[in-house]
Amino acid sequence: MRRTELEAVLEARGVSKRFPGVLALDGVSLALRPGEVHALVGENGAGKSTLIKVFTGVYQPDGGELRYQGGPAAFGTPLEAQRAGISTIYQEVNLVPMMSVARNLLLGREPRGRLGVIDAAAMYGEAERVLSGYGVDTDVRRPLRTLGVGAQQMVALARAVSVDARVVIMDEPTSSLEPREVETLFGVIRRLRDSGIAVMYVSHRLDELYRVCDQVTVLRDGRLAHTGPLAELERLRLISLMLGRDQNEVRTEGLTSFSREHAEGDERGSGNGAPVVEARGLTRRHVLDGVDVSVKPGEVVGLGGLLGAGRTETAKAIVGALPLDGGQVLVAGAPLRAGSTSAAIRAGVSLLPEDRKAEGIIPTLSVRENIALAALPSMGRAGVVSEAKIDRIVEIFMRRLRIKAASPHQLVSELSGGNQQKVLLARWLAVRPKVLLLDEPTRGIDVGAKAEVQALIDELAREGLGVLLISSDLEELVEGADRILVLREGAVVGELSGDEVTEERIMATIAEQSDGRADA
Amino acid sequence: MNREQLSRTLQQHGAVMVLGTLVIVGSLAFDSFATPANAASVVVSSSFLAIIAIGMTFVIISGGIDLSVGSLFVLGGVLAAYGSQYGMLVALLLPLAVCGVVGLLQGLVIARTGMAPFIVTLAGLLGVRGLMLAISDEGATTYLVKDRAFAALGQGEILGLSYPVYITAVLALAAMVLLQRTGFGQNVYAIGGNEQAAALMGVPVARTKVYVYVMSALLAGLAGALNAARLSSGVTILGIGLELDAIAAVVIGGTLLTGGAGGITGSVAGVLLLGVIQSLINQVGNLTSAFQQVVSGLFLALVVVAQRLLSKAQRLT
Amino acid sequence: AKGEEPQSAPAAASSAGQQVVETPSGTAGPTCTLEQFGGTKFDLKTATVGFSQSEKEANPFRIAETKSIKDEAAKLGITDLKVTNAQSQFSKQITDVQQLIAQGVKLLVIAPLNSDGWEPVLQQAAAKKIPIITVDRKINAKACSDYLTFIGSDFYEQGKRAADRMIDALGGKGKVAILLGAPGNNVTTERTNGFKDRVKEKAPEITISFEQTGEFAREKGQQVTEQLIQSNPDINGIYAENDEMALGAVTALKGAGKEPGDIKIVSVDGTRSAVQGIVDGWLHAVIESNPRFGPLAFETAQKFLNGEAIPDKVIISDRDYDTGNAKDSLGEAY
Amino acid sequence: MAELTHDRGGPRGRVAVLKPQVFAWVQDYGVYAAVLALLLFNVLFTPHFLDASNFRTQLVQVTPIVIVSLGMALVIGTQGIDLSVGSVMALAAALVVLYLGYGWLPALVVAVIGGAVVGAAGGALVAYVGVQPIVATLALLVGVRGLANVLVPQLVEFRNPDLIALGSSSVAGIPVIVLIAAALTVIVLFVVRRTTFGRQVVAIGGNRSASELSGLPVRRVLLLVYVISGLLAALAGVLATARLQASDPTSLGMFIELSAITAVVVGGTPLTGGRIRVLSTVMGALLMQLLAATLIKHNLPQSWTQMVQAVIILAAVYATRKRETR
Ligand SMILES: Nc1ncnc2c1ncn2[C@@H]1O[C@H](COP(=O)(O)OP(=O)(O)OP(=O)(O)O)[C@@H](O)[C@H]1O
Ligand SMILES: Nc1ncnc2c1ncn2[C@@H]1O[C@H](COP(=O)(O)OP(=O)(O)OP(=O)(O)O)[C@@H](O)[C@H]1O
Ligand SMILES: [Mg+2]
Ligand SMILES: [Mg+2]
Repeated sequence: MRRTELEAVLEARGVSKRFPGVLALDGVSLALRPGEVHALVGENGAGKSTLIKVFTGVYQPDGGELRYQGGPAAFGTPLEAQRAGISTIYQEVNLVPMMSVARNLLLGREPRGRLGVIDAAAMYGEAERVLSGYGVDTDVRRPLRTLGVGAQQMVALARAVSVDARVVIMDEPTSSLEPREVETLFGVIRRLRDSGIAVMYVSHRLDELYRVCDQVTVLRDGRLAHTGPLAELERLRLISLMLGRDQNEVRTEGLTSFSREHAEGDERGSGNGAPVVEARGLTRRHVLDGVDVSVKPGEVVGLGGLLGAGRTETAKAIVGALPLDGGQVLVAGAPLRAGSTSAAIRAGVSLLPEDRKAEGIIPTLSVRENIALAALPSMGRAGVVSEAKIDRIVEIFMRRLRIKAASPHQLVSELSGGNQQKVLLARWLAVRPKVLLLDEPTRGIDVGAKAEVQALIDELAREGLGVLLISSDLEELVEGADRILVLREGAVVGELSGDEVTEERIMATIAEQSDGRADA
Repeated sequence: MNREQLSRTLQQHGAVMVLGTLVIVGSLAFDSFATPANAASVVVSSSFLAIIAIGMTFVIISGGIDLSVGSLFVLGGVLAAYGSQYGMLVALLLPLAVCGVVGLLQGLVIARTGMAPFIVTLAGLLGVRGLMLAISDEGATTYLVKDRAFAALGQGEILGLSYPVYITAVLALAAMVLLQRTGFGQNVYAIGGNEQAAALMGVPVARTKVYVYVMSALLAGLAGALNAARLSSGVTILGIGLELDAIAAVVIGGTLLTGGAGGITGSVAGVLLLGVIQSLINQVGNLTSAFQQVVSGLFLALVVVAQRLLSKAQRLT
Repeated sequence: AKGEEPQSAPAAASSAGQQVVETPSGTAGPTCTLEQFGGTKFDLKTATVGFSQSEKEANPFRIAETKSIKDEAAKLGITDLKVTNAQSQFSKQITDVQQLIAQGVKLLVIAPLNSDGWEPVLQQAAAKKIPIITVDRKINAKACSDYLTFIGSDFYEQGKRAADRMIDALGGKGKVAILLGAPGNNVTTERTNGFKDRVKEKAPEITISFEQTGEFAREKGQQVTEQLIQSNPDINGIYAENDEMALGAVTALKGAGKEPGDIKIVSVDGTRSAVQGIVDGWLHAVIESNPRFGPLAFETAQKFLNGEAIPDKVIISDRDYDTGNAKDSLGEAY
Repeated sequence: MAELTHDRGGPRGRVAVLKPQVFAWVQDYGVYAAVLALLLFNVLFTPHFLDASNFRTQLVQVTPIVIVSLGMALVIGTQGIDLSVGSVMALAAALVVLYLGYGWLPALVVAVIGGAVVGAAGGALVAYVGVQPIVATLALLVGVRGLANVLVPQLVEFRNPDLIALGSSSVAGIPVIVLIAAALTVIVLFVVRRTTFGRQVVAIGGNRSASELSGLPVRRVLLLVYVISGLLAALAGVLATARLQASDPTSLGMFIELSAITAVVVGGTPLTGGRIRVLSTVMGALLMQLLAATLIKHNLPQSWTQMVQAVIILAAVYATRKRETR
């Protein structure tokens, strides 16, 4: 029996959802069958997350019908959906940062001891056992927030999958995972599929889709653009469906982002000139161990390494957002005042943070205010801002980065994740930095936007901007960076440049260094 | 790792440590401070605030705040004294029922409309005091507790400590278990830590909030009733500013006002801290009322800063 | 700092404004002796004595009251006087007194914030046989067993006397507004009831058309009066339950362009500013409530320790001020 | 807007589009509507309400609350709260009479500096030590009132004609203190809308760590916000003192922090920070003032007054609430 003939376990029929100013979903239908892995793709803001939230009772649809296990369904709250057997990992890591790892993992189904009271010892044991199955080895008593984003994502994953579920929905689960963790995840997904569970999978990483998914649904501007078996759809066609553009157009524009010639380094200033920023011996107990980094004008330096290797910490240390035990940062030869982000920004060093929600956007402000935020001091005179100047900057960057918003005055929290990321990029470009530290700049960004962002990085580098690029996407790192530093446990364990910059070499450097312990 | 655990304990028990220091300093400085009688008076008079602080701890951990407790405290006392003419049971149940309903209303409004707890319970503070004035003839009528059994609940003693102290201890223990070892407690932490995430993780957010406010109101009413039993009357001028004392105690105890972290031990220590500060000021004996206020303000600031520095020490590892 | 030059007011003579007992002691009502009380004699000079004040020493009444107690103790050579202040929080006052007991006081002088709710304190004091003298407000309990005696004014009586003055001023008819004290306070209740009962009894043609709380504070009295005269321009008299509110009312009347005497104001307390208000013509009369309890309290205590019989309540005779005597009495007002 | 003009879905469709807009309108301008409703009620049922003197009374009485609320709105915009404002008013009242011998202007300057110092103390505790605003300012609430009472232990009447004139004179029929409050409102409005500082305040309230990473001088801004709140509260204290013609540190400004917070919240500024609505805050203060006046004028007993206030606060905030939780 072919899968498609099985009756759908979860189904949307002509579902619509309107937000003030946007029709986020417009008559979308989608059927999810037991034992299939169903990809849901589309550009940023296409409505993927919205559709998922409609399925799981976060939003109520304005029109259309939901069906679950053959009957009509309407979940008033996520709890109802979860009780009914729909388990979800949402796009933004949605756990409780201050609670311990174990309590997050087992919230709602903690092991009980006598008198129905939670058995703490059993809970910690259970949590350790479950998490080690996902390759997370950590003290489960510590607050979740002390873990890196990737580890948090694995906890969320473990939490969702370990519930008895008929449907598992994953909204961009891999965006913050390392290759090794992605493998673990795929193993889990295959296990789920084989036991007859329906999996819905959202990702902007197309390779992944082809590796695990059977079916695909493409959304474009809130409408259904295509649905069918994935294998029958070649990559280029898929992309053109997502972007709503002609295949040929897509082909000529190309998918990759970084123009090849820079990798050879003839146009960029790699190798010559004095470093614009130079960090020496950055040290912080338990986190960084004497990291040296330098970036020259027009150079893109990549930082590679596994989860928790200290890449984010390195970047934060350079802009003074992390108190240090030792080390020094020099900009154009002059030492930066320690611990002052504003001094770093004034000197021309800016960081695009990894955690968009917690450290990036100001949710209560509009797109416009968010873009202008860092550049405010230069946007007026005597502390009075010039609205006209702001308008001009905002205009330029909204156009240049193709930020999709109803208007500059829309709240940034209402934008899709990808567009929020572009807003942040715009904020940093507006201060005209000499060096830009990008921590996972393309996480959660659709192919189109990703290409745009990458092209932009490229262009900026060519104009003489120094870039420190942190990315878990090895392909991006390899194509984007002129030189790559590999970190492990807070120390630089290798440097690759020129021809050495390949995915294999990075993997090898990480592996060769950690071999001794990785398998122990 | 060891260091980390040590400093984590330090932070969690910062209030306990400051309390210990203060008691030692007090005993060295004043002869009549560390006497059993004085200790008993501090403990007994703190017990009513402690009961309120327990409820407040739940509310604050859940990310909310409850300003109505002072008014509920006085309402509970007036109702208990009024009810005591019909016997012990009514004296206890009447305040609990009325305060419970107030808590339920506040909880429902907060949970269902998403209005800020601060403002909803501020309205509660006003409304409940109005209600209390309405049933006591604008505060002119003080009902007396006639029922001996009920009065004994507030006045009876074991080992020199009156019953309310033991009741408080039992409530504190129960609250600790509830907070640390039950699903409800976990839900309270979860919605305080990240309400959206908690909702997505399947925590019944609205219901948990309602419970929390009902609990806080019930405990405030209970404290009021016990106090009425102790005073043998439903005094109508009580409880003004009590909510701030309770909040201060909870926050000094290490519970974050932003929600998501904290505990009962700290709150109880915070209440005792306030009591000890007051007692120390009384020991000095001849400060003018204005100076007393300056000193307690300074003390409060010092304690909060000390507590804060202890908790910062943990962050650094 | 440099403030304004102080107003030239006649300095109070040291013996001026002493309290006078109304009912000559020992005639009416039950009495109490050391033997009946069950206590033992001690020397007042060397004993620890506790005084529990209810409100901050921030208004003339409380300042004068605390000062009088402290001064008299110093005069008598009582070295160990412990003073606490409940800052208007009743629970704190209970704790304060308990802690005074814990500190081993032999005699307690209490200015209670509230009449009810003293059960725990009375029990502890009774167990240790500590005599309690309550001043200015009563405690609702049994004299001689729960506490020794009460020294103070009769607030109900004050209300009645204020009513008499108001009736005089208005000639028995008109519209009167009351500025109430803090809600829930015995003083408020009794001064209100005394006033209303008397008006009902003697001048049924006076209507009380407005009563709002001014919380015993000047600013509140001013604000309420501003609202009042704006929406009730036909009001003839204002009864303020303390001087502060009356003075606030005066400021409001001035601001509204009224002349002295347009609206008759009667108030209770007898502070110097209020008496000056009479001199200036803004206030009609002030009923005194004398706060100088020190001499009478310690005298009573000494008599008690000497074995004399003490009456269950010592009501002091309060005077009143009006246009006739205000100017001359300014020095005696507190 | 665009949808309205393009709507061809007949009446039902129009209603569906209109409804959210009505909600949005109520959210933004609910306070104004409530003030209007209350005015209407009074015009109909309160004698002598339309007299000019009545409006003057209401405006004069609301002035201190408005001024304090302006500072409070800034503080709340940073996700903070300032409980010390009432005590700062008392301190200002004390300082102003202590220094009145030098003339009213120097005395006013000293008082306002005193307020700024208290604000700086609170701001330093919040910004540099990291104490939670509610407790930091609670300690000040207790201590500063005590300090005010130490300085001036009892109510002091003064005769300085200039200071009295400040409290009671009018220009073109409008009381001077009302003009001052109006001017301050305009200034704060300008600061919030048009200055870098104003933007930084809301940004910090919206997301503190993002603001830090964006190079904002977070601590300095926080400190300054509390200083401004202290300054404004002190100024309110001086004006209230001038009006009372006496310095009363014991009871001046008691519980005004709650009135100010209520005004801010009723005006639609969320306690979670990240947003400041200046004019609505003033409206919120006016609403509460009108409400209190209405209840007094109709001679309701205290019990009723408090219960009605509770209901009105709830109703007003319900109308202006944002549909998000927290
Ligand atoms: N709460 C909201 N209020 C208003 N508009 C919203 C809201 N949530 C989403 N939208 C809008 O709905 C559209 C769909 O957003 P959605 O988050 O579903 O996109 P997505 O496909 O998940 O994008 P991404 O790949 O970037 O995550 C976007 O235009 C977004 O701006
Ligand atoms: N398994 C773990 N055990 C202990 N600490 C961990 C672990 N995982 C992450 N951390 C924490 O993460 C910090 C380093 O993470 P950081 O975010 O700098 O790494 P990263 O290389 O940027 O990884 P990511 O891919 O998550 O961005 C460490 O200091 C440590 O506190
Ligand atoms: Mg999405
Ligand atoms: Mg990282």
